Amino acid sequence: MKPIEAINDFVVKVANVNGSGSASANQMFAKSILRMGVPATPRNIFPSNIQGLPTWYEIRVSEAGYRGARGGVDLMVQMNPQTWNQDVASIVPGGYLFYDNTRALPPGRLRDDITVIGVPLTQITNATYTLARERQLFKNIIYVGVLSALLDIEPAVVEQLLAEQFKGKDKLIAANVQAFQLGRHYALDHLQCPIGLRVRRSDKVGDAIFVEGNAAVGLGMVYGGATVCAWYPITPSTSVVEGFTKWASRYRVDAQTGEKTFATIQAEDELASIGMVIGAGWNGARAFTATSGPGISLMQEFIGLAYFAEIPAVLVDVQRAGPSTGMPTKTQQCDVLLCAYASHGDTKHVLLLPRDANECFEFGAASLDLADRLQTPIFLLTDLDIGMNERLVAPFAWDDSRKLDRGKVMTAEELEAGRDFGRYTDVDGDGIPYRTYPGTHPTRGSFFTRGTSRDRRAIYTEDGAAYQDNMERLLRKFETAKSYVPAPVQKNAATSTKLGAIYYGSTSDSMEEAADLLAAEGVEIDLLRVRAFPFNNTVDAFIEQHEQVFVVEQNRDAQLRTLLINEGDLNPRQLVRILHYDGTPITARQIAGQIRASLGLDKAAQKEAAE
Amino acid sequence: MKPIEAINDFVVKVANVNGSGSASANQMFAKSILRMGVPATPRNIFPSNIQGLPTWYEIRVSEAGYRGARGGVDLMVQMNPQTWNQDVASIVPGGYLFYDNTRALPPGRLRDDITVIGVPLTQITNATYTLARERQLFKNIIYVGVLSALLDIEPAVVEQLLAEQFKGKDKLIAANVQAFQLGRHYALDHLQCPIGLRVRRSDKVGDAIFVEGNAAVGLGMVYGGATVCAWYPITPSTSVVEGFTKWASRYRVDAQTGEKTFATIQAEDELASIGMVIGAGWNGARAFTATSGPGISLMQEFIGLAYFAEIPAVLVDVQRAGPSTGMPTKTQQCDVLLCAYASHGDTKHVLLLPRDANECFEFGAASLDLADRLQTPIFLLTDLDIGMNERLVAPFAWDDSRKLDRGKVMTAEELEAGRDFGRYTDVDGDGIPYRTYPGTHPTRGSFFTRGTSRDRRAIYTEDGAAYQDNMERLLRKFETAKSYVPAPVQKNAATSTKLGAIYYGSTSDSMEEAADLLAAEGVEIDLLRVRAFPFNNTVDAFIEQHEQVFVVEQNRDAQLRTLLINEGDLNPRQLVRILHYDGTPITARQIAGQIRASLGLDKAAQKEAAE
Amino acid sequence: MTYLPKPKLHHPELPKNDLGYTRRDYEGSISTLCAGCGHDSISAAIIHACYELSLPPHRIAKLSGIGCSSKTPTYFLGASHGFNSVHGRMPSVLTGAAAANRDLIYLGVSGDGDSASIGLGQFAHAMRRGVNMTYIVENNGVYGLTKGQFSATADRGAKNKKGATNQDAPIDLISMAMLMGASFVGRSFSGDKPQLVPLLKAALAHKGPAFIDVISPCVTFNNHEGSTKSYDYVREHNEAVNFLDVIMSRQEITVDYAPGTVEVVRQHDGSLIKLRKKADEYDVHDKIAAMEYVQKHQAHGEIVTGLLYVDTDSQDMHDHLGTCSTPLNALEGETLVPGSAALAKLNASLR
Amino acid sequence: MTYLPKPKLHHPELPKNDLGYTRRDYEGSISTLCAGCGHDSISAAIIHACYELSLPPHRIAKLSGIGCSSKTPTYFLGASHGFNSVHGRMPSVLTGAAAANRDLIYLGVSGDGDSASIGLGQFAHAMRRGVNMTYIVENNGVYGLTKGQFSATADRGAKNKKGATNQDAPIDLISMAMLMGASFVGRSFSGDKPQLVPLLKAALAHKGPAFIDVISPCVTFNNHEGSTKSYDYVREHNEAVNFLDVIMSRQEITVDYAPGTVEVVRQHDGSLIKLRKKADEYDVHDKIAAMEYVQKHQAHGEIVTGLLYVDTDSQDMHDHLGTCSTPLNALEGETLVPGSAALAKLNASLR
Ligand SMILES: Cc1ncc(C[n+]2csc(CCOP(=O)(O)OP(=O)(O)O)c2C)c(N)n1
Ligand SMILES: Cc1ncc(C[n+]2csc(CCOP(=O)(O)OP(=O)(O)O)c2C)c(N)n1
Ligand code: SF4
Ligand code: SF4
Ligand SMILES: [Mg+2]
Ligand SMILES: [Mg+2]
Repeated sequence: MKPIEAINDFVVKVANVNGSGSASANQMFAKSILRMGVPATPRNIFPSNIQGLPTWYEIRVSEAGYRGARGGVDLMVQMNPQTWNQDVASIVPGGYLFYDNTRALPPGRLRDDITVIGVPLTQITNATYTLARERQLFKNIIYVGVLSALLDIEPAVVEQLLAEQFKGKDKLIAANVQAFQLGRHYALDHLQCPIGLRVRRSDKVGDAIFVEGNAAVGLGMVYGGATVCAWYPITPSTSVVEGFTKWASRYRVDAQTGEKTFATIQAEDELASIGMVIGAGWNGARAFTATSGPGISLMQEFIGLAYFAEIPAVLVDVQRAGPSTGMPTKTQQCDVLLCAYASHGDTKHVLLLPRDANECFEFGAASLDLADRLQTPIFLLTDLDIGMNERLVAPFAWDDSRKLDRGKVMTAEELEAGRDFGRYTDVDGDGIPYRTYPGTHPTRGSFFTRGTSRDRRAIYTEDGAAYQDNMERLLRKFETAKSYVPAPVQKNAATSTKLGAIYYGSTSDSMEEAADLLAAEGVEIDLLRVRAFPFNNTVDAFIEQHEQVFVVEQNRDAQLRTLLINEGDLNPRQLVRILHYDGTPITARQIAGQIRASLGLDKAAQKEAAE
Repeated sequence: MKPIEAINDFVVKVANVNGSGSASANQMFAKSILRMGVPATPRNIFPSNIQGLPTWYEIRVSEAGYRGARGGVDLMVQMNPQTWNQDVASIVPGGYLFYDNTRALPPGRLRDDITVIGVPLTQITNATYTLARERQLFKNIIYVGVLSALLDIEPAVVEQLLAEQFKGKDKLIAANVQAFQLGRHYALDHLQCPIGLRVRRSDKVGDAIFVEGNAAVGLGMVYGGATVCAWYPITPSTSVVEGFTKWASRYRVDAQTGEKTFATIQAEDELASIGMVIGAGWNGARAFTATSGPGISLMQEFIGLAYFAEIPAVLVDVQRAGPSTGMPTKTQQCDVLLCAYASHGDTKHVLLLPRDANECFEFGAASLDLADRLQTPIFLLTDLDIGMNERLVAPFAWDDSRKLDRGKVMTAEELEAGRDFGRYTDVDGDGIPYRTYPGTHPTRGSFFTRGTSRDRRAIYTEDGAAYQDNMERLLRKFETAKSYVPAPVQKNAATSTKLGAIYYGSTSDSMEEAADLLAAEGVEIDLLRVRAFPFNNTVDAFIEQHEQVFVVEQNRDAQLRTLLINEGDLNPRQLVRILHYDGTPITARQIAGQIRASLGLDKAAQKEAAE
Repeated sequence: MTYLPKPKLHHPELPKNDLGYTRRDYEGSISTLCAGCGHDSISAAIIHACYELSLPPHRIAKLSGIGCSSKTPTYFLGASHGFNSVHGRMPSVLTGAAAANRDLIYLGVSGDGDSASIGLGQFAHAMRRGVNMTYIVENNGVYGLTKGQFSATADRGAKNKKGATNQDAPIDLISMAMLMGASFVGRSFSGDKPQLVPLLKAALAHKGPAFIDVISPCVTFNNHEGSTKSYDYVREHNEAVNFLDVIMSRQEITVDYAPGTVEVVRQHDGSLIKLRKKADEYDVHDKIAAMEYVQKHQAHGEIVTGLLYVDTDSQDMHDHLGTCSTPLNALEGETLVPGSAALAKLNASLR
Repeated sequence: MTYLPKPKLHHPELPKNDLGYTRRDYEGSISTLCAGCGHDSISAAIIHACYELSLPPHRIAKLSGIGCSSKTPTYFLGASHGFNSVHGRMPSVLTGAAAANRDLIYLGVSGDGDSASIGLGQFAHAMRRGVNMTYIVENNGVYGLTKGQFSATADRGAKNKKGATNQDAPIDLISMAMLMGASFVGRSFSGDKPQLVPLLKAALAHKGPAFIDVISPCVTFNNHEGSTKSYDYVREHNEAVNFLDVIMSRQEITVDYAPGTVEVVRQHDGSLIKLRKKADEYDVHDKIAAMEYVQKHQAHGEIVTGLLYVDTDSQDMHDHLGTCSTPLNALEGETLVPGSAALAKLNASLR
């Protein structure tokens, strides 16, 4: 088997032990590729555990800019004996295995269709360092040194990264550079460098930034003017709040007094965190919470209250694999239906569906405007794949002329001037009534907020007609929402086609790559990326224009497809389910395989689709 | 306007004040009609309040046996000045108003197209009784006396009912009979009796029983072998548990020792009550809870656990008008979607949809078998209209040869004999695995239950293939459920037709009456009453056989229709929404009106439909 | 409930408080509770207290859960914004509201079912967090609105109307509040206006979480023999610890109380509470002793009332959070949005 | 965590208990917690206690919530059924399980986040209800599994790894358990096996809700300066109230303890607990005094450990409910279903 030769287009995967300090070494490795101008997309694969279990870091290097998971490993960096067998098996034929050969491996466990590169990492480390902690940390830097030699990464780039990371701590910089060079020189001296896989300086990164989706959501909330964040820790959403608090602490603390213009409150559970958000929203602050599936389940009753009493609230749901506790560290798009129709009784909610960290920032800020404008809960649905992985995305942008949209709020001046106020009166015909903040005016504009039915002036009533009038207005408001939420993005195929695909969120990268794959085979597909629910009317039009539309998503029950059919009264037979839900991110190959299979194009593809 | 003349076919409505003791008088009035062999269907209309607000008791007398609400009032018994205007307005032209004329009414408030019957009730009462409590209670019996004269109800029947009610308390019997006769004689002496509306002895009641749906559910749970009931009070479900506890206290307490074979535990909230049910189900007891919408919302996280960990549990949801606290004392069918897909992640749940108290009993008992058989949560979805109103239904029946179906439970003997046990292994191909009760065998059959993913032998794993394998088996199990749940009931029109109607639960009476109304106009409709979700395959067949199928339900968003389309991949355009959701029970006239409107048959109908 | 609404006209001779408001300006819409319900007396006491403190009604936010008790905010302070949220979760809603605007006065109204059963966790955590509020539980030992089931404060051995006996250990909300960190804790009885009104005034003037447990008999489901929350039972077992009154600091005149038995407590805003101790050794600043006192008397079937514990140095949630003095809901985009220049720098750091 | 599984073979010379089981028979699968985690020590103590009490492993049901602590039931008693439920809701699941089968021994395992934050209400209500169980909180003051946020038991002023300071009042679960009606309340430290094992044995033998708070340092997120739950801090501030041991009544031999300072407590099942009082006036039967003692020491920064309160006369939930002696889950249709004759009568009454 001939070893693979590839420049700027391969997959490296590092197998580590959780809690061994490999995370920052791996991040630096990925960043060194980016600094050479070559797009690289890392993914953390980690267990629901703190220390001692297997964890992986996978980097897809792709000059073409594909960011979706690819499948298969070209170079396996095997640092964890626990997972030896499965790791070795995952290498594609012709690939490479780099492992620590300090201790001899049991015989007969190596494949002969791969190139095996042994480095006595432990031995090198232990010969140089004596403190246990130093040994653990520097071993990681040493293998980065080896990798730089194997893959032809410029050492100056890595050294610069180290200098940035330990800025101000010169001793640490020197020590790390030393460890890096130790590994690098061992490789240059003892191994054939570089191997067939190489990083070559390019200019494909441009002004892109490298950032996690969760951090971007947190930043979006800062820019969107959130002042109250109430939350309860849950994987994979915790870093949304950490991000918010970090950026807010940077930008929103008075340098003199130390006073903060934000409050992050760790609640006792998710019922309390959404309750706080609703209380703050009712009282005129912009507030949000971040959680994952179990939290959304616990918030159901409160979500219904916010819908019916019309209180702005933003809920970030970083989805993970359900049902129940499921696989807390694996990714899925499985809360779509629950969020869209959350709570008992007739309800419909607005969902925002960002594709990456850039949209996480944008939609994060927008969600607060939408919540105030529509006076209703807004769900920002991301997932673990977007949220907890650093990804190369377009830089964040902000228009300084942009104003916070506080929606329809009647002021003390307006009330004083005698403007009529009826809390649930649809004065503008768009279903959105006016509200007042508590404490606005001594004698006018006060009202009682409740989850029970009431009339247009917020007076309690059990009258059926008043109830129905209100429920119909809420439908009208949902219709209005269509014109406020981010519109879908359409990308037509090169030639006219009767095939379409609808997709959203973290599926986007792989879907778009799959379209390229299929186009190369002559299968042209028009693409429509939906970015919000309720759907813009163009979605129905898109579907009507195509004979067959693939709806691609990462859950078992085709949840977005259900929404499409139900809200658009569409014929389900026109909408083909393309699903993947085993907790790993969907790949372009899987999508293309399932589409081929559905079109009857490829027998082999059917096997792949079932993978 | 000629006064209405009608025998055994009219609507009487009594307007009272909440907490004034009218409930039992009204019930006796309704029962007296039944005892004359004439079907009568009462409905309580009550506020979310304990004392002092308006309440109504409406009785539809219908020799034809129609049990749905009719709309309009033929005889208004006005006992509450608070609601005078709206009550007078609700009388149909030619109808009757009976009121307490002790105090003069303001002039100009009476209609001239109705017959007004004044009786100085307060004066009569106060002249006879001096204690405040006596005055309050007997006034109610006195108006029943008046009604008996006005409607030609046999006095012996009422006296017999009084004798039964106060059995053993002879003094009370005499006092009540006296009050009854006081009213009756006043009417006979001073008024023209009977009026145009009359009750005439008939034989249409047969062996039917008169009972509330909630009590019937409670009884069903006793017969189904429930041993643990954990609950939290909420209107309109509270009487389910009261019923269970009452019947269990009658049938399940050892006469000698006083020991109980059941436990009713009032939990601190709904999260705890479903938790207890799940704990008990896990431990091999048959357990249920009863709640309403807000409780279902709070139970979401736990429902997902029971689905994924496969633990039997029964949840009775007596639906009320949502969203949020909504209208707690009004009826709707608005939790269908939330229950069917409850909890985050991909889930599907079994729903049972009884039409009346008889099925409440039957499905109640069946739900416990199904939960054990399918090892999953079972939702028994009733509503306030079924649950909190006494209704004439077929008598309860029980086959003594019937055994409790405990499902697939591996015993100590089987384990001892070496039978292989893998908690999540699909040995029979129906998706249903075997389970063991905790404590079964010293060394075999123990396993760890969790909401996280695991393999077929219940060992924790984050492996995607094992996860997917399990999720697919759950789908298989849901498919299996179709053959266990109650099948739909089809009733074809007299002649072949391209029109069909699908309906369920408390809508059934009105739908079937509407079909009669329409048939009389030449519009023939085939009827399919669904009784469970997942739907039997005959449902899809029924829809395919018809060009247009009306889906009739009492919610805003056509929730059952969503389930039909989503699960059957049906064309939505074939399924026409017939909805009613203002909190009052749907009427035959409303359904017929909407169907006519949808068929373009009747301009006037469109107005009625929009009512 | 009174069916006929009271005339809306203000009597010209009604006395006015410092703000020029009459008592009527602190009323709400007509109560729909049962005639004689203890909760209505509490509403009256709240009206009284707010009037006497000259609080601007619209600067009070009144929040509640679900229950008969939780309905009462509709029946007082009609010019205030009110929020009847969901069952047992008022504390979190109030916490969020308080975070959003530190300048309003927060009044949380709850029932024993609402706070001791479904809401126990939220109740406890709001106390821990130091939310600046007055939290009142209208405690009748039953679920009034759902017709008379036992709540978690019902005493063991209490019988309900249907004759069932409560078997679970009762929750003493007073001890619980102290344990959780409330900085003002008192108890009273709905029928004891002379005690309740000053207690409410002191609580409203207190900075930090002020908790008041008000025994409030349910005339419909719990005012019968065997109930330890009935009027008669409470009257017999009520042992008032102290009397108190609030003097807003701007008045600076203390009421003429019998001397010798009076202790003066200085509140955060400088206002003073004067206490008349029942027992000489009672010290309202000693939490551990207070808990012991309450529980010892409880063990003897006695309900201790009065101001039981106060910490005049307590910090509130905003102190803990370090939030700015401007209410968060009043901050504008200029203050809140870092702008494009900051973003450009930030982008640069992410490359 | 230890990566290599221990050999499954039983050493032939391992000592056996009365049932013929060795210690290995009480073990579970290999722990995946961090090396040195206090929770693993607690698992070892549970194994030890169950072995010494000669409990049949399969007659124990072990239930937990979510968290590092809640994962531990996988690591002991492999022959028992276990249930890792949802976060904070183990108490209700255990209550239902206990209702279904009164004959098993129930062990509830939880963390401080699980029981004091999200689960506070369920924790409290399970105690009130008198559920017959041993409820252990593995208390580290942090959320281990979600990486080090403060839990509700973290002390005010504690600093976490990132340098943030906890501002909320801490929840003392011991006082809370006593207040809520637990009939056996103790506290220990994960590293103190001589104290913990007997305490566990006594709790397992106790009828009614037995609660044990075990301070259990999180080596990863909370064993650093400033944390009041770290090993060092606890060792310094640990004031053991008493020592105790359980003697199952069928043994009837008391261990040879130093006399004079020993108090013997008779448990429901006749088993005896011997107590060595630290302070002469300490009375394990006086709940109010116990609470005061715990809180007073706490106010001085001392953590009182040992058996702190026990009520040997307590009734459990089944006594309250009046359920039959046969476990409910063992009743057959013949017992449970009233049959058609009864139904015919009932129908007749409904006409
Ligand atoms: C989630 C939820 N569960 C149950 C209910 C039904 N419910 C309404 S009020 C109430 C109890 C109220 O008791 P309490 O707080 O003591 O108030 P009271 O009526 O006694 O003043 C209950 C159980 C509800 N509204 N919401
Ligand atoms: C509903 C829900 N919210 C949040 C989480 C995330 N979560 C898992 S464990 C945990 C905290 C555990 O803390 P603790 O009980 O103290 O256990 P420890 O890990 O410290 O032993 C949290 C918040 C969850 N699993 N479920
Ligand atoms: S039921 Fe009880 S608590 Fe409710 S309003 Fe009536 S008296 Fe008050
Ligand atoms: S994170 Fe802390 S609590 Fe969790 S296993 Fe590690 S040491 Fe134990
Ligand atoms: Mg109450
Ligand atoms: Mg912890």
